[in-house]
Amino acid sequence: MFSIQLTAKIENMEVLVQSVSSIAGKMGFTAKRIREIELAVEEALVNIINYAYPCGVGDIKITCIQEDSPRAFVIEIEDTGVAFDLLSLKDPDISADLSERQIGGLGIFLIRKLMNDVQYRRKNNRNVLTLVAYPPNET
Amino acid sequence: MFSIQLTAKIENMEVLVQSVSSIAGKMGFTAKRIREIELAVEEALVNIINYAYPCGVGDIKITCIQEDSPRAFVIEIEDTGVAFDLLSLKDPDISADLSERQIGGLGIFLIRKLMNDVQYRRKNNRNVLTLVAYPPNET
Amino acid sequence: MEIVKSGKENNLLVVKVTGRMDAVTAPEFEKQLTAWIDEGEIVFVIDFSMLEYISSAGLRSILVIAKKLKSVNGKIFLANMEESVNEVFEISGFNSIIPIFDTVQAAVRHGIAS
Amino acid sequence: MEIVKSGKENNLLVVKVTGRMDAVTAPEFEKQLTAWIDEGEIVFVIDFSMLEYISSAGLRSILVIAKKLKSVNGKIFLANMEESVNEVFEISGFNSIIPIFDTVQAAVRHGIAS
Ligand SMILES: Nc1ncnc2c1ncn2[C@@H]1O[C@H](COP(=O)(O)OP(=O)(O)O)[C@@H](O)[C@H]1O
Ligand SMILES: Nc1ncnc2c1ncn2[C@@H]1O[C@H](COP(=O)(O)OP(=O)(O)O)[C@@H](O)[C@H]1O
Repeated sequence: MFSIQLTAKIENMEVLVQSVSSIAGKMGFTAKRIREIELAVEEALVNIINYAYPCGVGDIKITCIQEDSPRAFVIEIEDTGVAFDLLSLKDPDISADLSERQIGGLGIFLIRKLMNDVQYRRKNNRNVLTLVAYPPNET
Repeated sequence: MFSIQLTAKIENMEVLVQSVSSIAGKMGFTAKRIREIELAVEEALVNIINYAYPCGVGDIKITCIQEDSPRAFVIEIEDTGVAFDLLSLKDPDISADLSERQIGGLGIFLIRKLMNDVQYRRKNNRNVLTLVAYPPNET
Repeated sequence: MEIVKSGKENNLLVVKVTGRMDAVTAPEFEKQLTAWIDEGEIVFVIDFSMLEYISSAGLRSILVIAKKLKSVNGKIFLANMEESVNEVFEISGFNSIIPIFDTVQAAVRHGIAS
Repeated sequence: MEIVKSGKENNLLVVKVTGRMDAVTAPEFEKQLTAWIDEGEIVFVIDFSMLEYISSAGLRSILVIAKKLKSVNGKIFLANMEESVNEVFEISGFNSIIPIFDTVQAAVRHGIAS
């Protein structure tokens, strides 16, 4: 298990994302899959930075857990900002044409499409977002 | 046209709702339909009071418009709080049983079910929610 | 809103709610019912004959209480709703997760038998 | 991120974007393209051969620009994306709202003909 906590500022994003991807590297994910995990984590972090703390600053805490049976890479992203359940949002209509296509909503959509599983819970005034990726089978 | 603007506080709710329903009364809605309109407006106002101004206070502005051809009662509810498009939310799963049933999301669901039409737009830093009810045919 | 104990049959508590269950008052309902649950009451019949109005905040409180009761093997039954209140229960699908009866008597009979 | 004019054919402007289009840099893209549109450019080929990374913020800016161009009867074509960038376009359905070409040449040919 690995855990890191930093102020929710754009300057801290790279450190946070890099810490996740270095652990993903150890779990045997392909370079492509690591890029996808990075993108999903970045989208979640950007949202916390942009929306979770409208009245000031707060922290982001990331915990990475390597689970066995079934093998899973679990990333927990926590904040103490406004309650927000990303699973309550509709998917954007990706078949809409240019003039009908709505702006926004793609960050959460990418998270859901790129991760194998996404969960949300509210726990003592904290938002806990859980992103799960299944590593390739060991042979 | 009628317009009223007040601080987004629970104490002002009754005045705001009453002003809408007194106009609805003049448009020939039944008592039942007026109660439904009141409920939808109240849900929208509670959300603005609870969520739109996390860092302080702001205003709610309500404009009622009586349209002809087709006859429509149009209620515009504006705030200058955080951007929020209620149409981006999934409907709650109303067939879930007690243990699976999620808490929350019913306010917006009621608004959508009770009104004949619901629109949202963002206009110069303001959220503009438009609720439409069709009055009974005049005979 | 007013919440009063209006009767007790065996282990079943009848509670009468008067007025409005809205964003302001629903938390009181939740708090009072939670207090009674903490005192050991686990079967409730809620008499809604005098409930004039319910909003999503009222539904939310009822759901919270129903879930709490389920976790202690308790039960909640609703009775005697006005038509406008009943409409809100129907739209939100609450009529299929919480048993609703036409009269307090029917709810009590059912509550004691169950 | 770096955005440079890398060519002009007839009324078509070729723009090369290098680096990352993310929450920090995408607004620059939007601002620069908007400035060029305001100067009267309305047909763009964006050379993404050196684009390493795109996030939803990048997609958002591209959509804003594409809508802006549509409103002035302009056009935007994308060319030469890396596989990882292309994947993001596919997932989000952007490949069906904005024409994407394998090479800048193909995009330019198409842009001039259209
Ligand atoms: N952590 C958060 N806290 C509060 N609101 C959020 C959060 N993340 C996202 N949102 C809301 O969800 C919407 C959709 O987010 P997203 O899919 O990332 O797209 P975008 O940010 O481009 O609109 C945002 O516009 C915002 O209103
Ligand atoms: N005006 C608003 N501004 C920001 N967020 C809002 C607003 N209205 C609603 N929300 C968000 O949408 C969610 C669903 O609202 P609603 O359906 O009224 O149910 P509830 O308030 O019981 O959760 C809220 O929990 C809140 O996160």
